Amino acid sequence: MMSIVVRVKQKQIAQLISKGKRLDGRDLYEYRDIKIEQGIIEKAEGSAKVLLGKTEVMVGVKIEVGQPFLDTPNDGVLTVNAELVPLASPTFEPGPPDENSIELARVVDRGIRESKAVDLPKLCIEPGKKVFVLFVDIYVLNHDGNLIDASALAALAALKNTKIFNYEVQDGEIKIKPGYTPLQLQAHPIAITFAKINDKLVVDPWLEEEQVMDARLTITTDDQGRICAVQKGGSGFFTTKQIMEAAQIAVEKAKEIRKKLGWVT
Amino acid sequence: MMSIVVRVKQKQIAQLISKGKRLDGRDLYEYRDIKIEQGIIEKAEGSAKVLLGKTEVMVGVKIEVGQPFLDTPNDGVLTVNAELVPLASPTFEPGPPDENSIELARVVDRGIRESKAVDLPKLCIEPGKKVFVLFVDIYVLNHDGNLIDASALAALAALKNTKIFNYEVQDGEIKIKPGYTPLQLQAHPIAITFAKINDKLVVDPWLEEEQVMDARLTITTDDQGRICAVQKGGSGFFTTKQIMEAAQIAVEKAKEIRKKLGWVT
Amino acid sequence: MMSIVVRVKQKQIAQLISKGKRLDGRDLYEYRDIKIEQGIIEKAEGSAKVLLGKTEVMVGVKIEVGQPFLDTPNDGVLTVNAELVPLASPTFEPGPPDENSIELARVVDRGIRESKAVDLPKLCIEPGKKVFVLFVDIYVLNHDGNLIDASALAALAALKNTKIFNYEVQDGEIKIKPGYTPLQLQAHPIAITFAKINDKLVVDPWLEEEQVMDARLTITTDDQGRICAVQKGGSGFFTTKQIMEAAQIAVEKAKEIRKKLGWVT
Amino acid sequence: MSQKTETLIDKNGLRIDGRRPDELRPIKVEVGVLSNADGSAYIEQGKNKILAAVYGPKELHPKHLALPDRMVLRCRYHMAPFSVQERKSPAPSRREIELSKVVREALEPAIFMEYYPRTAIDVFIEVLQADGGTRCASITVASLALADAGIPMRDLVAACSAGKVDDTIVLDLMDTEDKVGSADLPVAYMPNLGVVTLLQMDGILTLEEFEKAVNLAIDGCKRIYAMQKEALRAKYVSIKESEE
Amino acid sequence: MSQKTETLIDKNGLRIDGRRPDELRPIKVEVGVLSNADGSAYIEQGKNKILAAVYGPKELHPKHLALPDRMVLRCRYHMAPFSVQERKSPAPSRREIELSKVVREALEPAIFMEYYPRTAIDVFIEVLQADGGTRCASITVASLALADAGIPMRDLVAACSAGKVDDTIVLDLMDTEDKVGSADLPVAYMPNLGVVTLLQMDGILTLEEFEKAVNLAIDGCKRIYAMQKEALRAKYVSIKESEE
Amino acid sequence: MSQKTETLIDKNGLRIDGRRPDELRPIKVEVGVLSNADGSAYIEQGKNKILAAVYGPKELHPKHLALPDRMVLRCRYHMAPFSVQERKSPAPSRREIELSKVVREALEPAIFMEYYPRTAIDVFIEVLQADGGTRCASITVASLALADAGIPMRDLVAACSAGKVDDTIVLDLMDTEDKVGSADLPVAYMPNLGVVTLLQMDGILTLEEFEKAVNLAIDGCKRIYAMQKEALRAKYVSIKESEE
Repeated sequence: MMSIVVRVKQKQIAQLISKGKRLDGRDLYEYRDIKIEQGIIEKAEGSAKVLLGKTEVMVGVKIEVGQPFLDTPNDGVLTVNAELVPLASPTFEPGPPDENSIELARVVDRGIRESKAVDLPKLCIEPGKKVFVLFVDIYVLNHDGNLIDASALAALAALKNTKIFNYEVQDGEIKIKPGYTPLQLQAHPIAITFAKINDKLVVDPWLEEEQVMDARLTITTDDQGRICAVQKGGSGFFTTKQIMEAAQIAVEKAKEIRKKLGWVT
Repeated sequence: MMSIVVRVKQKQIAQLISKGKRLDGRDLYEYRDIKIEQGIIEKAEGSAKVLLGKTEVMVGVKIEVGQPFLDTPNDGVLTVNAELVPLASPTFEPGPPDENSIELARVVDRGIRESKAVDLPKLCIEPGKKVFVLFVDIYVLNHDGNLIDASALAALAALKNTKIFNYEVQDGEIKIKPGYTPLQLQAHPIAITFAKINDKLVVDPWLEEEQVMDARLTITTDDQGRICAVQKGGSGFFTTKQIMEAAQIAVEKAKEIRKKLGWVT
Repeated sequence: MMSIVVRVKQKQIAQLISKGKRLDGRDLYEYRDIKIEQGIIEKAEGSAKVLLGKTEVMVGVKIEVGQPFLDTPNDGVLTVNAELVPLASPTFEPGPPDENSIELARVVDRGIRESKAVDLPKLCIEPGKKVFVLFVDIYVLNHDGNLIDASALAALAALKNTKIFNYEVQDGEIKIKPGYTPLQLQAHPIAITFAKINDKLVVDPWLEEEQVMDARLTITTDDQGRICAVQKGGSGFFTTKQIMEAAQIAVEKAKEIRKKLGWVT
Repeated sequence: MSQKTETLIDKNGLRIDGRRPDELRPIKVEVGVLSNADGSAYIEQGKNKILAAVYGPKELHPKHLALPDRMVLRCRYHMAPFSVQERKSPAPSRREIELSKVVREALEPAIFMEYYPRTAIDVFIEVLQADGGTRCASITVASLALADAGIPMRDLVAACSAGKVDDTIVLDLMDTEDKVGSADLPVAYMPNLGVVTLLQMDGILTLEEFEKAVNLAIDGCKRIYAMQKEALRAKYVSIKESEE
Repeated sequence: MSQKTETLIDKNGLRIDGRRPDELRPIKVEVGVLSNADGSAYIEQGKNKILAAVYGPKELHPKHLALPDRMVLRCRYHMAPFSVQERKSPAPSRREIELSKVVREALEPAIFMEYYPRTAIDVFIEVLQADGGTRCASITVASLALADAGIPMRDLVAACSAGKVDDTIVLDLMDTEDKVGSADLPVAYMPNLGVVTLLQMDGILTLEEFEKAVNLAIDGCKRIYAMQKEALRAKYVSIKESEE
Repeated sequence: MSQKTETLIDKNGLRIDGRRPDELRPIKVEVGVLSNADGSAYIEQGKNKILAAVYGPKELHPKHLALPDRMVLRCRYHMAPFSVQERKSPAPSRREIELSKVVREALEPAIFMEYYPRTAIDVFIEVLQADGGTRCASITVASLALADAGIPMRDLVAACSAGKVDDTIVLDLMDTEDKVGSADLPVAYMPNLGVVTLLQMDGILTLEEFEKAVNLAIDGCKRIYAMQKEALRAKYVSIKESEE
């Protein structure tokens, strides 16, 4: 439902955008500041906190030994989970994951999985029996818009920060050896999200823009500029032209971000 | 709660029934048309769809290898589950099974189990360790009354259509061999449901009759005309005379249905 | 929320207490009558029913063979669970355990665990693999106040009544031998609960007192008069002086109860 | 109902607990046993130990569930975790959900539902120990709790099962007979009105055996009905006495 | 999307089920198949078998969820336990919850949501058998069920996936192509308005391949749209005939 | 509390992290750290890292839960899956449910509950990393978030645990001391009023040790109280500065 306040703001935001401007002063294709801190949760195997403007997302990576899936006996297991904890926004409720947190987790998961950022076969300990299970837990701490891009960045930063204890297998038992080995990432999938407002596209929508947008489009690309995940959201639509335009911008923006963060393979 | 419309209809239905007639033109002990299609879900080990008038029920049988129950180490496992999916009726809600779907599944289960229609010891692979687990999933697609009888027929038809892959056990491992073996049924339990309306019994009540009935009585009999399951439902009662009358009619009606369907052992 | 009736009663109870009297005639530090019946559930390995005034609590102990926790491979497992079943009070709702039943179970659990009443290492069958699991199920049948003390007494009485089948381990399999061995308790932790009403402490509050109390304090002590568990409840507070006073009274009262029940180690 | 060939009836025609085929287990009923409930009762039937409590009539939340012309009867049949051989999880099982429904439908015909429109009555049944035939004993005891709560009723509902063990039709099956026997048929009955309010059966019975079992169960119900009335009278008398 | 090196396209350029790269699977659609729903439809696309039903517009409970200026569209995508190779638990999986959301958001742009303020429409989708591309087939069939229910719509929504198998961009992936192929891109489209209402992708595609796949998928949508209209016409004609 | 005979106090009387028995861990508190919440605060105490947010006073749904004469305080203590050694499932554990209750009851005496009848205040606590004593740190930080939200309070609540390790009464137990030590006693305190609002204990303490531990914990609370006030002052000053 749109309140009158929102309608007024929508008009204002739309008018600005039609002039190529935004309420917070950014250009249409400009990201908010990105700040990344890694290794802040010492008890996790990997962790990172991302600030995208005022949007704040923390990701912790925990590693356990478990069983592989039946259809991929030689691969480790990657599990992405997201919690929209209620301190992050008055619109988040305590309780089991809703469709928004599930979509968030699955979109981040697809980017990592399809780009093969994590070398899952390397996480196999004993084929069909024992593998490493990576739990990537996304924890949204403050919601000021564009949770997908912030979460994807935080998940990647946490995985880059992840280390696995050294071990050897003796008679089917895992023996832990001294030291750790960093998890080497094979790709840096970057999600770029567009909001369509008054038939114009902007990147990295913040909360006020999300409240008035017609639809959302996220395009994740890998280091070679190939698309590895796409997700349309919201109750509006896109033209083919808008989609192709967004895809091209996504490739460029992702390259920019990768460069700025020094994430190059 | 009975709305005024329902009260008027109740009066009309009751008056007709006291003259031996029904709103849809049937005799008191007459079933609606039964149409059965088998094998429609190719990915299931067995399947069938039953149309009982406009009531439509689909059943799929899936087979997995699992563990036997502790107290029956030499028997396969039979599991009957029912879902009243919300597309079938405006009165069905999405969510976990409620008392109606649980009762439906348990009544169908009892008919199959007590008549020993499925030879459970034959589904044992390794006593105490590995057995076949049969999942019989009842899926109600359109609710126009008498779900029990339609579901019991659909479950039986799906089981008659079920085939198990050939296998041999080598060193405790199951090795699949080419070909399939049909699941042979040992009995054809047929559920016959009565509605009591204005102190008269009718068989196979349709939706309008169910809305005004006082109570429901289901009697399931096997090929030898023996009773193998009974369930009274609804907030009314029956006299002993009505019960015995129903039991006799149930035996006859079940015989008729078995004959019409060609289901004879 | 306090209704007007409750406010009036609160005033009355408070006035009495300031004169050292209580609505049901007891002294401030006087318990209601304690009646204990043991062994009433023949199918449980141990059982007891406690009447504390009109408060009625039943506890059943069931024993199963299971796995130890990873961090205590040589200890049996003790599990305390409480159900506030809705027949016990108009304020109890059916459904999964709420914060009140969880707090109740955990406070009783802590008393037993910290006093080492049950010798957990003795319940180990095979270190790291098989241990006895004790399920202590608290079942509140009538709620007339002070559920914690009544439940702690009932749990202890049921454990004192518990017997474990004799067994020997042959090739990793448990073989049951004839006869039973009683579970020997090593301590008798007694919970003493105080209500603070109008800045005065009373022990063993009954329902009317609980409805008007400011806060609750439970102090559990062992046979040597040492404190082994404390729990403050309710939305009020205590002074340090009140806490120390309560601790001393708790030690005395527990000694009295242990003596009255003949529970001495 | 499995059909292991154990002998459940000995050469003297007696059952494993020494009863004759048409004999009830020892039954003890008591009314008004809980102080908080509006009505309550307790039953021991063999080793079954069951408590029932009634709360109501009372307001219904959420209100849109209330009925304008009658009350809503709600019923929960629940087993204590320690009531059976293997510990039962506290979450309601499918069996408990079905039994809650059939027990409610067995009690409903006895109640003048139209007396208190827009209200609800809750019947809570707690099986503290189970020994076969708990649904019948639950109906028997819940019916007393309803009467104790002063709910206007057409009649008490008494319930009892009959069944078949070793080719013999027997009354009031205990746990082993229920599990090893070849048929179990629980019946609830209102003796004054002569009508059956619960009827279930699993097992295998010929039409003739079925009729015999129904009649034997009803006979059991009538005997239990006498005990129900006696229990109510006992409470009524004790109240009168304490009033004098 | 794994990348096992199986051959999904043979030397004649045909796919494992004999189709050309730009060929749809056989599709059968039928409208008005359920008697209780306000609107309903059924689709078979390859081995996919999917039913959709629409209930509404109707009142919303609890009322504080109703919107003062538009209706609420609710959507449940659900799979039968027997619809897939390994039995699926009846509880909704994370995948089903995500698909319920994206399917709803694909249908919403087609509906005049402001026509019935304060009401709700329920779309229930049941996948009876799944064979790849169920979300697209679900949108296609749900859109027909909405039309059958008389919900005012801007256009029908048709949906179809394209993807990449063995370096070839192909249309309407079936199960094996979806699992073994290297990209899957489902699209929903309103042909009259020329806009995309669902777009997802997983796999790896260059920008050029992506554009080609989007266009191929839209081409598939247009062909499916023709079948949707034909199915509505068939029902309309049969109603008119039965009225005459 | 197990009683393994490890040495937690060395020959110099220092603890495993080098602290004296009556020494707090390093504590860092910050107020107003989240932009969406009405009030928020962050604490680091040893390796504990905990965020608290307050929303409210606000309307309560469903309305029949509202109180006519006071507000309702709701509190959720929750741990991130990555906050502990073994990954924690996101579903609330029994421990989290109990702690949510005792933390709420520790905060409630500080709040003028009657100021906003019919409303609710939500306190959300997220433990990002746990290192022993999280319930005390949670109360400390939640109390600051309440003050930051402008909720009228009698006093700040400060919390700290004392306990016994190696026969010594020590202040502010960290994880290992909590697990291996022989008693843990968390206390919450309102220094201005001199009253205890949370008191729990598990382990074994004589009466004398108990008194000593209570007093040591209260002493810790007072020192933490000073840091709380300083953190509020820091925020107040920084606001004033930015306003000038």
